Amino acid sequence: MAQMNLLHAINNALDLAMEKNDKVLCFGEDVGHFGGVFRSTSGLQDKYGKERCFNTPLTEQGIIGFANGLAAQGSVPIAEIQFADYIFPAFDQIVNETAKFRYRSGNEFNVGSLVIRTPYGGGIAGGLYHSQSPEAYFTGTPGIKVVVPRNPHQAKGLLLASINDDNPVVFFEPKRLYRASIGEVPEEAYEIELGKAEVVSAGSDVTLLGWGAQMEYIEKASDMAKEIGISCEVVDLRTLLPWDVETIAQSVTKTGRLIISHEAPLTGGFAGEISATISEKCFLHLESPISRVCGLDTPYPLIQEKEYIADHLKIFEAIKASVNF
Amino acid sequence: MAQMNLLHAINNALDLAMEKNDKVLCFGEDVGHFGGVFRSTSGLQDKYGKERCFNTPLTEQGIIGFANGLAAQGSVPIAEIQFADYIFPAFDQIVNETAKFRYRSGNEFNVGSLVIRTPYGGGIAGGLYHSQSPEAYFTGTPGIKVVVPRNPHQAKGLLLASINDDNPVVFFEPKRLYRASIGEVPEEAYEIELGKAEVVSAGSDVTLLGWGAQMEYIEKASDMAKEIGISCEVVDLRTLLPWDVETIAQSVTKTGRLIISHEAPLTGGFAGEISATISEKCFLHLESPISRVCGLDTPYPLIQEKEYIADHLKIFEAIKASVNF
Amino acid sequence: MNRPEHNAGTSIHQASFISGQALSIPTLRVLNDDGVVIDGAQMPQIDQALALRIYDTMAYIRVLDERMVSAQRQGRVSFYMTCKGEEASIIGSAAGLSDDDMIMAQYREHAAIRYRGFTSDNFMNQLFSNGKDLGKGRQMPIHYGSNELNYMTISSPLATQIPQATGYAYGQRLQGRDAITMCYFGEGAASEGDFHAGLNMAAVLKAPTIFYCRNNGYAISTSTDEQFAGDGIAPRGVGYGIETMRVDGNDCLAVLLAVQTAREYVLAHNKPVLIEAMSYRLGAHSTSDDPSGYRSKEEEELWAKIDGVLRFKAWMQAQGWWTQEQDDALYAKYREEVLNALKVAEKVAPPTLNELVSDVYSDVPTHLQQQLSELKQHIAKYPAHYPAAKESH
Amino acid sequence: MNRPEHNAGTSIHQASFISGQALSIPTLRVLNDDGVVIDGAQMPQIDQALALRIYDTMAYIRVLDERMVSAQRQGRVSFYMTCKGEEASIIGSAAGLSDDDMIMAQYREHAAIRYRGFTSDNFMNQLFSNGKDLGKGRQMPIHYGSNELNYMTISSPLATQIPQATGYAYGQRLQGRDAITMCYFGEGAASEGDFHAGLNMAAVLKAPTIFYCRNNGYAISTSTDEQFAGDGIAPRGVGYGIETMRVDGNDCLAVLLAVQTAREYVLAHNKPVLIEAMSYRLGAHSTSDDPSGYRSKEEEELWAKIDGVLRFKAWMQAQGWWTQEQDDALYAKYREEVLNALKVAEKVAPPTLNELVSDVYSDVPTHLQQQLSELKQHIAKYPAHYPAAKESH
Ligand SMILES: Cc1ncc(C[n+]2csc(CCOP(=O)(O)OP(=O)(O)O)c2C)c(N)n1
Ligand SMILES: Cc1ncc(C[n+]2csc(CCOP(=O)(O)OP(=O)(O)O)c2C)c(N)n1
Ligand SMILES: [Mg+2]
Ligand SMILES: [Mg+2]
Repeated sequence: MAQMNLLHAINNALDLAMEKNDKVLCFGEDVGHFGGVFRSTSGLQDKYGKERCFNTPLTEQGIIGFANGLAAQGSVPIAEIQFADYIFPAFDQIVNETAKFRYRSGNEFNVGSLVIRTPYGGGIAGGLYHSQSPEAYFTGTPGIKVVVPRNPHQAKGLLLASINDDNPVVFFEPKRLYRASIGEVPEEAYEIELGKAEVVSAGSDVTLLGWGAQMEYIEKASDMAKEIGISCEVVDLRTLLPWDVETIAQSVTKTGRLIISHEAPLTGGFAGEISATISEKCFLHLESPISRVCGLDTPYPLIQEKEYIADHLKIFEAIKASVNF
Repeated sequence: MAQMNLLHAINNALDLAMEKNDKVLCFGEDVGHFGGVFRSTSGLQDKYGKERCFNTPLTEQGIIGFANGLAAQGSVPIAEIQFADYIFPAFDQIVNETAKFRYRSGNEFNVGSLVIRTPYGGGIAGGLYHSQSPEAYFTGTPGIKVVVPRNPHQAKGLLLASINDDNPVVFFEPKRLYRASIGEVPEEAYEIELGKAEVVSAGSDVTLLGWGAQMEYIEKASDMAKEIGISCEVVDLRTLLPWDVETIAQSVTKTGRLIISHEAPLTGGFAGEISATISEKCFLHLESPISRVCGLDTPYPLIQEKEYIADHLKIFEAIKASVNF
Repeated sequence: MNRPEHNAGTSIHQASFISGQALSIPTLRVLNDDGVVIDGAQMPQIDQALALRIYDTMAYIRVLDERMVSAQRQGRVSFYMTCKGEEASIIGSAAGLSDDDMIMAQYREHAAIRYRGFTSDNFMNQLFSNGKDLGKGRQMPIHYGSNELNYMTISSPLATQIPQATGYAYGQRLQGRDAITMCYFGEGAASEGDFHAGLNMAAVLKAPTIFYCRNNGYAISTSTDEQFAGDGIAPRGVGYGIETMRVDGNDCLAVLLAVQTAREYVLAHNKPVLIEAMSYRLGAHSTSDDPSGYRSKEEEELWAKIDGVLRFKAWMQAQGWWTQEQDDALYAKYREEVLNALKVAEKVAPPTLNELVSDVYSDVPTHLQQQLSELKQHIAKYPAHYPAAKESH
Repeated sequence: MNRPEHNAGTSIHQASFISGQALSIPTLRVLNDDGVVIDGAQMPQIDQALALRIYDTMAYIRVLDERMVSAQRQGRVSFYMTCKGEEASIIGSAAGLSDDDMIMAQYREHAAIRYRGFTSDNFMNQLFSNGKDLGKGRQMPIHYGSNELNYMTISSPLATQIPQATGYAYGQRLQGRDAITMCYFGEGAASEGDFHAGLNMAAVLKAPTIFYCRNNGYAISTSTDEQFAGDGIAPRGVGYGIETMRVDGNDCLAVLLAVQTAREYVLAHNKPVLIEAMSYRLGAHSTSDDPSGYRSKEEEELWAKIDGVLRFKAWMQAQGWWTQEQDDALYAKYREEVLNALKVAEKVAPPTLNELVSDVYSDVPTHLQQQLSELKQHIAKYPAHYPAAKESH
């Protein structure tokens, strides 16, 4: 075990993957010598050479197109998009190509080895172009997996599982936690199974569900609720596509209440999908409406970020409302 | 009044808009002399000249970037994307630029005059790249409006309203109905208000909600239900963003049941958002779980299209299940 | 003067433009319009066997295209696209490759997969989306692909294969393969952002790729003067620092020579090459299109006269490698073969319903298993309505 | 021979490449490295008043950049970017325009909006995201914009403004405006697909745009040799059939001459021009960056020696238009002005909470009104936690 922050954990996972398999390549804007603007690929070019860890020209559609080709060829590309806000020029390559490569060819070809890493989310005074949480643009796309870790231990295990998984994965990294989240992480390689939610702490009155950086607020709200005698079951979804309906349905069947919280705007966010599905599955068990505590339906603001964020206080209020419905 | 099919109605709306305001421009791939691959801009170049109705080079990101610039400048661009399946190269220009133009500049600049027209949907043996219904990729994007008409009369009125609206609109045209849907359409200009759902036929047992080409299946299922004594309230959402929560909530409050049907895959589709919202608003009125009758969570198939489609029989079965819950 | 490097170079002191037409790139030709080798022209590496394989493919594709256009008119297939007019360009270029090279094409290059050995059954199974289609009946007709033949399955969204080809080639180089990637695309597709990304990345990252642009005058109804204002696509190669050639796409020998030369260069230097082949789409864009709305018969006839198949055949005959009798026999043989394959393929059962949810992921995840089983239950209630119900018994 | 047009042109009969380095585009220079006019060099249209306006802007921006980098280090603003090293390029080019021309910039061109009259208060209000910011405090520092000054609000996603500039200019032309669009971007941004789309469309659709590429050697840590393999960005213009110029970006007179010449051409011919200005980002990419990790002090010093502000100042002094005393006074004046404005702006109240939901649409739709009112109720419960609660009384 070692103390690592989330960046170290990512860097460590990449290092282990590159060490083990020389078909693993890391690339993207400023990823090479510089080690990425957040330094998550730091040291990898020195260790594995310029051919395996390198800067690309500044073109996200090119980066993912290139990565798709590499994956189809049999390499194991790990492509970085510098900010999730800048993933959209690559949207066609992801949604029309990555996601449909295997299906359209009848499995003559696939890009299952591909991983796309990208830092997402707010809380860093980044305004509307350095704060977005675009996961719901991807969760409506059959053929890819979508993964979001909440801390260093999860990040390493989920990233290694994503690299080894035989399906393309979009891996969102909570950049607010890159240095802020620190924890014990095994030094050797290990995997955390994709497609499984984790019950972070058991409870009986209400289920709180989220992913990524949002888990911090959720846990804080759960603590506040505990103080006033409300027992929350906290669940981290971890893999958003395909997602673990069963674990969530089980939890809600037990608690009778569900609150989902994400950073992205409410309308069209992934909480809607979860709410709709769980309503269907748990209709007779629900004691209050499933509630969503999310960003407002606006672009991500700058100066009013504190007000905008779906923070612990908003979640706490939703918990009380749900229990007192 | 005149008999028009959906294509004629679109063409007629464009004609009237170009006649009235010489700042209105129509462009896109093959839109000029040829009149578009579906012929919706037929005759417009002859009438208004090559500067106002023209072919662009083959680049969707360019078309929408160009259109954003024109709109910011004060022109009224109506950009065509040849198939909705090919809108993704323009995704960054739409999601990061069109949608955020006014907000980010504090209204120093805006692209409110922009309309993006694009044929969407299946039922034409088009396979995974000529059949997609990508509306839910847009409904999670504050700053744009999303509109889908179901027939010629609606198409003309909604398109003219979209052109005159001071916000950018993504206008999805149900290509399966281009020639198949025929109806009486006023010859003069008229508008149908954006943001309002329409109760197509009143009923008491269950609310059926959809948009675009899917309304045909919904109405057919409603007829089948009537024959076995179930009274359906059929509602066409028409504008998906921002959407008319009130009308739907009112209807569901009355009927106690809601079935939403769309062509796009279930997971991450817009039905999830509607279900989540209506569950919250109508929790105590719901007599059965809100059900979603949608495409399967796969790319759009070719040879198994009939099986894949959320057709009237599947909706009919859902109606029975809902009423008999 | 110790001027920093990227501010060095020659200076001028009067404002003047480099003209947008500054680079005019000549066209490589070996055969004249009548199929006679031009005096002093360099010959590609070609012997009788190779020439016969090329010509055989030409004849086959002509037959296939003709036959399938009729089949479409008869309503037997939903859609078709021919490569009429571009056979010499496509087959000549495919013949310049090694079978290990990956081909990533746009859609109008079925002559190249045929050259590699795609059979009539392979073609027909795809065109009829039946249960034997390698692509499992999931894409519209003409979206061929074969792992065995190193021919990447066609994808409808234009130009996406261009940066992918760069990536594929980069992987080949890193793994020390003695193979390159051949990337075909139209002059229309070259307007997409993916073109720019793919070529620039290939130049910078040293990917052994041949970018082969089929400039056939049109993108559906859009003519080249509405597509670009420069001297075609070739000068863009220079913009990326890529070695570039333009070739008469209706001159099969010139095309073969260009690609052989390019392949050698690409392998030796681990650098990309751009080739622009000047040709003409003699047929409609697809069976959904009618070109009489946007171009003249005269223009079509002008191009028909310098057709690449005719010129190559004339050369073959002049070599004494081919006779009209052989020609007639070959066409007759292929007409029969294609028609027979068509009749067989029409009757092959479609893919099973299970294929509706397979290959979305490497395994079928729980939610798709569930959706499939619900679908099967639903179909069982309304068997008359769903084709799949008929197939299953 | 009656060969169809796009298969015409000169022929060759031996396979040979057009080299990727075939076009080497010279650099326009008027001033030598010491700021002396090169013998026989063409002069831009410039009089003392214009020269003073240019130099005034240079001095202002140097002061602003210096001051704000310190302010960022002190934690007074969250982020900043300088244009150090590129002042001559940016101001010289802005000075070649008319005030009616639209400027669509990337982010490092605040000297251009200053040249147009952006005040210290305007700058500071944006940098401090306060209630007087024209952009209503919604974007990170340095994302300036002003409708009145025809300066399009900066957008972080790179290169998106390039096809937008084409559209803007097309609209100007159709409406018969005597104005063009100036589009700035970095050599890094020129790798984006939007660059390709924007330039090609401008050439085909005849949009009166000047595309001005600031080639400053780096895109964050990525040097130009990892960005492209050709001779910079200029040869790409030729690929699109666009008239092209390369200019020494550290030579303000050459830049001014290039843009004046280009503007005249663009307006007269309704066609775009591409200009590549060779310069160097003397500072860090932004206050979040430390360039010592990816480049040498020596390289920086080489460029500092041929700094465009020094050269322009030397020329002004030689003209007898400027003295060191005036210089000292000007810098002192601006230091005071900027510092005062900073202190004022720091204390201006932030935008009201209502601005959180305005400008998403032209009106605030029902659902956003509701979200806002719920938010206000929530904030009322926890006033200590939310800055907006403090502002409201
Ligand atoms: C991204 C995208 N946009 C639009 C289309 C529709 N489309 C199919 S083929 C075509 C024209 C392609 O022209 P070109 O690249 O010159 O190839 P050619 O048909 O001439 O061989 C268009 C616009 C598409 N398939 N993909
Ligand atoms: C689409 C997109 N991708 C990535 C970024 C992150 N980013 C901001 S500036 C920059 C480098 C730009 O370099 P260049 O265009 O040369 O401009 P310079 O900073 O040198 O002025 C990058 C990668 C972005 N803002 N937008
Ligand atoms: Mg073409
Ligand atoms: Mg730069």
